[in-house]
Amino acid sequence: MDNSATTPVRKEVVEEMLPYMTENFGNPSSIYEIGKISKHAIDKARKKVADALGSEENEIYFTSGGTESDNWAIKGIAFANRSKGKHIITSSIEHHAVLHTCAWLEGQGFEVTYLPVDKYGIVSPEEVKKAIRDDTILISIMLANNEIGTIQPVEEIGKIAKESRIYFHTDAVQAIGHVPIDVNKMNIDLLSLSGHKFEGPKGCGALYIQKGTKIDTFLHGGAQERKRRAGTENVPAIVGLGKAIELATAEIEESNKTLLELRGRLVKGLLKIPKAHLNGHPTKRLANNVNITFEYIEGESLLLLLNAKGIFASTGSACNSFSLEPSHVLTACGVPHEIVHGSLRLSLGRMNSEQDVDRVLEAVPEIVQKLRNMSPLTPK
Amino acid sequence: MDNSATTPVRKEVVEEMLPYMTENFGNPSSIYEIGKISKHAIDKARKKVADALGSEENEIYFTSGGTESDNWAIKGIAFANRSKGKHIITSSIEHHAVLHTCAWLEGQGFEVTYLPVDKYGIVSPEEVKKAIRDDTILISIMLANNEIGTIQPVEEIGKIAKESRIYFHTDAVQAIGHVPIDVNKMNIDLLSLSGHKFEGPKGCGALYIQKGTKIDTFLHGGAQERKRRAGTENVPAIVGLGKAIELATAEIEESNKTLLELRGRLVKGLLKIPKAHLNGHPTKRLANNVNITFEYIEGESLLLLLNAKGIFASTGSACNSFSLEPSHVLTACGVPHEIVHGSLRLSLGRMNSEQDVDRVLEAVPEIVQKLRNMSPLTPK
Amino acid sequence: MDYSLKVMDHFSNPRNMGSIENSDGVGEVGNAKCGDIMKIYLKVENNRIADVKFQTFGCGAAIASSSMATEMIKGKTLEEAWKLSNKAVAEALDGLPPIKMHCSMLAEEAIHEAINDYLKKRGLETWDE
Amino acid sequence: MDYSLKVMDHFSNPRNMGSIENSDGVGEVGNAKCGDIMKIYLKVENNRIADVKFQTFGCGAAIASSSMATEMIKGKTLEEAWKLSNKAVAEALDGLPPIKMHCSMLAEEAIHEAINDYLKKRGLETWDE
Ligand SMILES: Cc1ncc(COP(=O)(O)O)c(C=O)c1O
Ligand SMILES: Cc1ncc(COP(=O)(O)O)c(C=O)c1O
Ligand code: FES
Ligand code: FES
Repeated sequence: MDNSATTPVRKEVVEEMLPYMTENFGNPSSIYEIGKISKHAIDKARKKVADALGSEENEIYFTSGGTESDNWAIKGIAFANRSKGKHIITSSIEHHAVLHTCAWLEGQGFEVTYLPVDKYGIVSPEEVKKAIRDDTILISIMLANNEIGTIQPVEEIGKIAKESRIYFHTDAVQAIGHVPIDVNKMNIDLLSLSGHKFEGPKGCGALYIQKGTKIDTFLHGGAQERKRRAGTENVPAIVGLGKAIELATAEIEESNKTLLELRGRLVKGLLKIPKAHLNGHPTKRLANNVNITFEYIEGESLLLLLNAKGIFASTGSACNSFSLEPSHVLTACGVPHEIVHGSLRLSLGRMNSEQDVDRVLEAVPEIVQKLRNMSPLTPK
Repeated sequence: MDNSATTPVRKEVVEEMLPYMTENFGNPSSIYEIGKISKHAIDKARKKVADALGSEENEIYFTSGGTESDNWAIKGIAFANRSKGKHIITSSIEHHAVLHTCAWLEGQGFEVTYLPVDKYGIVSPEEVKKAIRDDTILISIMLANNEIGTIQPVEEIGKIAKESRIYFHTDAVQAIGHVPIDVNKMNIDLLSLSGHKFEGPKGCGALYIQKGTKIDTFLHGGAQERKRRAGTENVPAIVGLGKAIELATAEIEESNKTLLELRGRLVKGLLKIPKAHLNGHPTKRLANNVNITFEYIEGESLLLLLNAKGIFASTGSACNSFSLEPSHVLTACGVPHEIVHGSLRLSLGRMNSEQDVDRVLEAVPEIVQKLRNMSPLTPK
Repeated sequence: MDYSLKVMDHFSNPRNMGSIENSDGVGEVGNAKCGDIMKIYLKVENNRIADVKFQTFGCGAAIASSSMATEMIKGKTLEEAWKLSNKAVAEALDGLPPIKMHCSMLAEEAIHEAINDYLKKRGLETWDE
Repeated sequence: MDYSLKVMDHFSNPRNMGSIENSDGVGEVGNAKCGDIMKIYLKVENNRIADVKFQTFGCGAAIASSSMATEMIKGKTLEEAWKLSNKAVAEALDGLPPIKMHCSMLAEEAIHEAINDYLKKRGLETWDE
């Protein structure tokens, strides 16, 4: 139940990809037949991504993943519009691909405002408005958060950005296949997505760039992607991403219905455990996301014990991160330090059933009890 | 015969990759079993790349391809060493991934010297030495050229860089599997490679960064690749790249022997056509590279007619490029404009046989004759 | 390049390829963009193009444009031939990739040059674009 | 995390887990790096550790270290127990991932605290690191 980290590649997707790994191996920039087959395959995939976002095909650029899309969007806008201004607005609960990029830009002379969020992890459009300066060139607010699943009022923020003629980027990596998207209606100028989050391949993502946007190239080199993103196209992965987004988008409604039921059952069951709290917003959240804190225990040990029972999850505990810092997202939501430690994220996928949920509901209370018995923090 | 553009993924490589697309799909940064399998697979691949370069494992970073590796190496060194200096030395026949990156950096206040080459496309180490300034921070000279196959005196240039305490980067994208590499012996600090040029997967490459090198992160985000290159690891592709470089390196000697014979036959046959000239160096060149100019004709039409006979090649003609500029490599070698137009690159691969060569030798003279009949430049 | 079947046909089997001895007008133009060259030979009878040949050093699109353009002006009056636009040539070829539109310009320009060469040889005033 | 089998064993089946009523010494320390907490309870008889229990709020490595460290000092003299280093605990666990070495420090420090607590209660001078 860790589908927000990565998903397996869907069988239908692998099947579409395979021929492009061996037979149809041409370089799409080549003149000849084999290259043409690759080029058509890429164009088809581009159309599918465009359809999923309500954009035009020539506004879609393939990248190596969500991280590159975020880096490109933010650095590309920053460097291209430096003469206009040096101020960027983002939120304190963005993915590190956004936050670390902004931090690096601060080292290059840019200034960044990291907006706070309320206890549900929601960015207030009012705060966005207030943060705008004369030299603001970019607002980057994610569509849905990867830890607590909170869905931001992106349409409103987009409107504010538009009115102030500031570029608006949204990291939609977690949203694809869960939240219906229309870049025009939502006033989005740039949008990042990543294939492996919706049963597509790893190492492939896309950036939507609205026509007319002033943005620097990020990967310089050959003339691929209409001269804006160099590098020999990863044809099989692009084909796979196209197929995956097509399937994921077509199934949003149906899948959300199932997921919401499973999520409801899961949350209800887990909240029966005493001293358990739901993180994030009760309703404005991804249908597949559950994030719960159990007081007095630490997340890594919880994960390990779940793992032993074949249940995969994730946590915001400091102990489970390379930096030994607790989740910046939960911290930003005002969750106290000790309590962040005991957070558990379960993210449901298409493959999960009611039985899976019940297995979790059986395992977690036992494990929580075991760890609480071990903890010096547990009240007698 | 266009193996320098891209190669099909080798069967053994696809077989190694497949399980990581479906069953072993874990996110290698995860704590749990499935993630561990991915992590071990990546470590194994990293070892294979390190072995192929004579480096240590923790000096290898996986990227999305040769373009990203080149961009990272050059921008990463430039930004991290800006306080030391702003001057970069490269050559005029580098791949666009290097040249366009340098051009962008010029826009950011850096200064770049583009060294000339001799008529064989060779950079003189003397010229490198002369170009060094007090504020030079990076020398980037490719190991082997993608158009004319010329192999540079990288070891000597590396030595000069080392003596002057300047970082030395080499684009080895075309060299892997053809030229034996030892980064220590060759005094290389940074080296770029790309999987799909040696029968590995597209969308995956690597950058070797010598321990202790001061370089900025290029893709900011998660803590992957020891916090230096963010983005969910493209596990199947990394596994495939590892396998492919292992095979390619093991077979260098044998493969070069076969290729040299085929190349000899091809060059000899093609030079029988009147007014045909070999571009690049007669011996200091990749064993798989043939680049020949036929006076009075234009390359795109040559390619199209070859294509109709099932022969795939490439050309330096302006008409076949998106920019309508003729090959910067051939131009830098002093080949006159009209003659650049008539260039033909054939790059041999493991799959090519003597029969393939003979098929080319039968087709080309006829086609050249046909086009010469059509050309107003052909002398009566 | 995404060439239409018609382009490929005219490119592979070019019509009117070659030169005319004792032609009545010759036009040779170079392409500013890519450096390619086209030469058109005219045989004129009664103000009509009785015969036309071309020589081209250029890409597939340039060769196909030469072939198509010569077909299109054969038998036409000089005035009609003058009016042939590169767009009409491209359309007759079922379109050209955007980056290859300039190649069809070669044909239009070479025809204009050839007609003016004919007019000049006759001592007539040349025409303007 | 790449935990050894021994870590996983001690983590899944921790030895000496719990508290001691009327203990002779208690040490509680927090980890500066990650904020985790460990508490050690000692029962001392004739300068020897007759019994020891732990409570830990921390990661797998912290729990396994607590379990292993308490096993290692049980029955030892206070001087011997004082000398137990976090490195020895980690080694006894067949190693810890580098980023997890600090977790074993919790055990060393909690034991020191508990011993000093015992000494203090006895009116003795406490020991220094
Ligand atoms: C010499 C050289 N460098 C860099 C590249 C870029 O590699 P990729 O297209 O895999 O990003 C190529 C291939 O196109 C190349 O030949
Ligand atoms: C919200 C968000 N943004 C960006 C990323 C980065 O995507 P990738 O790892 O595919 O580069 C992720 C996933 O890790 C994510 O969840
Ligand atoms: S106790 Fe926190 S990381 Fe081990
Ligand atoms: S004639 Fe040169 S591009 Fe067509």
